[in-house]
Amino acid sequence: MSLGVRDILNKPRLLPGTSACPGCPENIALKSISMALGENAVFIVVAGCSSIIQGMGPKSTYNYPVLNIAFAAGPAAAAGMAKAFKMRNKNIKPVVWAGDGGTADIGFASLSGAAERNDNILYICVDNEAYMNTGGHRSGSTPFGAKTASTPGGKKENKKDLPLIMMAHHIPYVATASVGYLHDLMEKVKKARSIEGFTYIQVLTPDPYGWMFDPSKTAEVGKLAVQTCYWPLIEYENGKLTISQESMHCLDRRTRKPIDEFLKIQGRYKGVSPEIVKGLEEYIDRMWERIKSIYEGKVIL
Amino acid sequence: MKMISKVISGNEAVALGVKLSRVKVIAIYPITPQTYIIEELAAMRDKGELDAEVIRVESEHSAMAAVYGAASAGVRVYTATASQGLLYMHEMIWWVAGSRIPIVMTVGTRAVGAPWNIWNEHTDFMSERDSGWLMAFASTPQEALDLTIQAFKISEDEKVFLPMMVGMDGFILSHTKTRVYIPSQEEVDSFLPPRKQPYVLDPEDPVDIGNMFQPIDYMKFRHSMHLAMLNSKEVIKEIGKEYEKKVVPVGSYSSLNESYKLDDAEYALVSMGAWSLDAMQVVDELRNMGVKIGLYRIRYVRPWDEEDIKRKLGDKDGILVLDRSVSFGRGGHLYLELKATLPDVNIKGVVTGLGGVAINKDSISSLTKKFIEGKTDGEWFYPSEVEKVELRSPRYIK
Amino acid sequence: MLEIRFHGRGGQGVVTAANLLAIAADIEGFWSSAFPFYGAERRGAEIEAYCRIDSQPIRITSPIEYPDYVVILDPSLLKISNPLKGLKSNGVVVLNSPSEPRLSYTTFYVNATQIARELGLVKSGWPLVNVVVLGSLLKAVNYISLPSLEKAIDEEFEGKIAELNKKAVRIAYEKTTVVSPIVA
Amino acid sequence: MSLDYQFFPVSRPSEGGGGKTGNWRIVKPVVDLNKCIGCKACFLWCPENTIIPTDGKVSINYEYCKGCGVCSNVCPVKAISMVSEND
Repeated sequence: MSLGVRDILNKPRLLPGTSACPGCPENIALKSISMALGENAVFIVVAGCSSIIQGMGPKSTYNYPVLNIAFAAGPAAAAGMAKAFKMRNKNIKPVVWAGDGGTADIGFASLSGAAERNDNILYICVDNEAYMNTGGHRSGSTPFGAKTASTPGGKKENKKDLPLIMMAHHIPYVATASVGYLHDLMEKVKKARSIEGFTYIQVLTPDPYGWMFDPSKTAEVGKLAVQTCYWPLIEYENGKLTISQESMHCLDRRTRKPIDEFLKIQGRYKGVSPEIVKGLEEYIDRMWERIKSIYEGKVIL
Repeated sequence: MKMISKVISGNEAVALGVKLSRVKVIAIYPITPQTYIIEELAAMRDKGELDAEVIRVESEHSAMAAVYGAASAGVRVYTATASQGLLYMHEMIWWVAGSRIPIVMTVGTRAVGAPWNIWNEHTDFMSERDSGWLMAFASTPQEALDLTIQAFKISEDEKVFLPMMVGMDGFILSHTKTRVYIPSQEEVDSFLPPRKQPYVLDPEDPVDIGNMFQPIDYMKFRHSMHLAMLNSKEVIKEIGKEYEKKVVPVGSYSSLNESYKLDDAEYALVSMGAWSLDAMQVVDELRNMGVKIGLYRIRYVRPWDEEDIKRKLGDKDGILVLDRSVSFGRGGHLYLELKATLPDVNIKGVVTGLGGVAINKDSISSLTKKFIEGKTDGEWFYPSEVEKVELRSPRYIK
Repeated sequence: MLEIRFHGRGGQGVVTAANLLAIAADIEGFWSSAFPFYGAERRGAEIEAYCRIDSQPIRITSPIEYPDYVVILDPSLLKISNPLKGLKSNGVVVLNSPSEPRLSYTTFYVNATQIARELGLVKSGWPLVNVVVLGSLLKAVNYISLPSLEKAIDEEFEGKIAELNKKAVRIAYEKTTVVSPIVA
Repeated sequence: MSLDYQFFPVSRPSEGGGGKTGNWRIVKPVVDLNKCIGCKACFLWCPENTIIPTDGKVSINYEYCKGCGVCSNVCPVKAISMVSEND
């Protein structure tokens, strides 16, 4: 695959000089997504790192119309906004920008409500697998065994399967992406934007400070998550699941990279016990069994 | 021109007011006793009488978020709630006020649990008085309609740019059907200009609403809200006068609050909401008995018309404040406000009518007489027949 | 001021009856107000609703404790509670009853259940007696005419239901019997 | 009535909302233009949008570059080296 920017050549609408930590994966995601979206977008940013990343008023480094909003309110605000633009005959699909805490936990009712109503929204969940803005506390999207500020002994429960939950809402489009694979992410954003109704993309955004790795490795960790099949790249469109090229090898256990390669680079899994590694491997196996069943049409959602 | 009148409830009157105000996005979520405002609006929408989008949200928090999102995109919006719903919205209510986006909401007032209670009181409404919303309270279905239409114009005034809620006693007003004069669309259009707001989300001219600011800026924003609230008093009066002239000339909106037979009064009753009508009746009856008494009806909790209260009530020998809400251990909210406004006047407060306890004219009359005789020392009042009832509540037993 | 209190069961249309009377009174040029006492009750439970009629705007908002008229949609309520509570000594009862009642008040009665059934005014298995009984009430209250009530019915209902109710009201008006108070 | 008291919590898109973030840097990326093949991977992955495609290759906006080193790692030909600011 060429590393050229191909046909996605909109100017990035993230302005330099943000308040993000160096190597921030959310910034990488926002920048690429803005290149895919182009000009005609409005962002609703729920509480999280991105509330701060924009910078200090009266300046904002997000070169979009932005509505900042309380933690649990993003999808509902976007729903209202979508209707308002419709009443004003403007073809704008509001974009909700939320972290995994805002998606899996506190904002879940609002997310589910807007999805069930199939409001015309593009929902982006930037999943760094914890409440990073407060100092890295476990969320419903934190994986098994990960050490966080509120689970210093490692999380005891598995990561919530948000993409599957969203598929069960029968919305027209669900996809996952990773900041390790930006072309894939941009293609998915372009597609989601063109579809009428509720579209959901969950982007894995490995956080150097919460996951404890060298910030220069952000893209690599994003790639390793996919290569070890910890994070699947999939699309679910009109009831049909497809697996992105980067994840096809995960269908067969034997072609998966060992999970250890993903874990050893992160401080949150430092000194991890073999039981936890085994637990994560089982989690990955079960996840891919599910994905495979849906992919092969054995399970219809 | 002959005005059209109909016998309708407070809820129906409000729904008509919303429709006449050309609202474009409405978020609806059911909670007694406001539910049939939103049912009416949904029905109007489905019949094609209302050119608006109706969003059936999954919670009150989302209801306020949805109208906030829509309003920030530049259209007139509306929602309604009560009780637990208002409390669930609380976070968004503050968020909206801080962002200075005009929004109008109705609160069909109702008690707050636990225990469950669906009946009228004002505690839910009064619990939002520090949020930065303008807060008016109706005493009749007519006033609920009038204030709803005025609320859009007031909140969208450039001197104000704050959201506004209109309270209405749950059941007592929301469900009471009585004659209401309904303005024509032309009359309302001549009064209410197209939507105005300080900024709109638009890709052609991007703004970022509500990102982080330095402490000094934040404090300036808060100060600005404070001044806008103070300046809204003049705006409310001007708009009230214009409303009387152009829309429904049956109410009196040239002042924030209503004064009844206060000029030569030695004593005054202070109240808010539907029971103020009963209190007026009491004033008439006591005047017939030679007691010089009047009524001051609070219509606006925010802004608080300090100057008018000082002018109208500052010289009274005694003031009795009736409250349908309480700050535990301190007393009724209106009483506390009055006391802060007139520290040197003899003011007593009575908390009563909570959780739907019916307070009739006779109760208000006996309370007032006791007060004038100097027997009331600030208290909780139970109607006479209730005192005889053995409370069925369990008591704490060691 | 005339104060009328309605008693019935949840699902019988007690609230609508009070509303219709208020609308009819308004059409006659009076001021009126109508409201229910809402409990957490459901279908079958006792419900009260109130209607006040006056020649000037009404300033009383509390439930009616000492009514001039009591309208009872379901005669069984007389046995299980006290709908006549507070009724003024010269007050009047309007009752849906299949047989002649024996009450210590002047009573206007009609078999509204039968009228509703015969006309097919039935909803979810229950005869809709609320509007029917208003026909009897009009016989007792002189201030409001049948045409005004019919107009009110047209405002509240549409099509066949409106026609049936208007028919029912006329039948009830004609069939209503007055019974003098039983002196104890 | 003067409207001078009205202040609103609204911002405009602008560089440097987080300050002059170039000051955060302890190492800085230096591009070897002889090695650079113009693939734009560094531009794509730069979290700060401080790498700008220029004349078929790239240049760096040092005013805001935080020196995270992501660009150096994603470069397929290792044309970007991270150099200490103290050197």
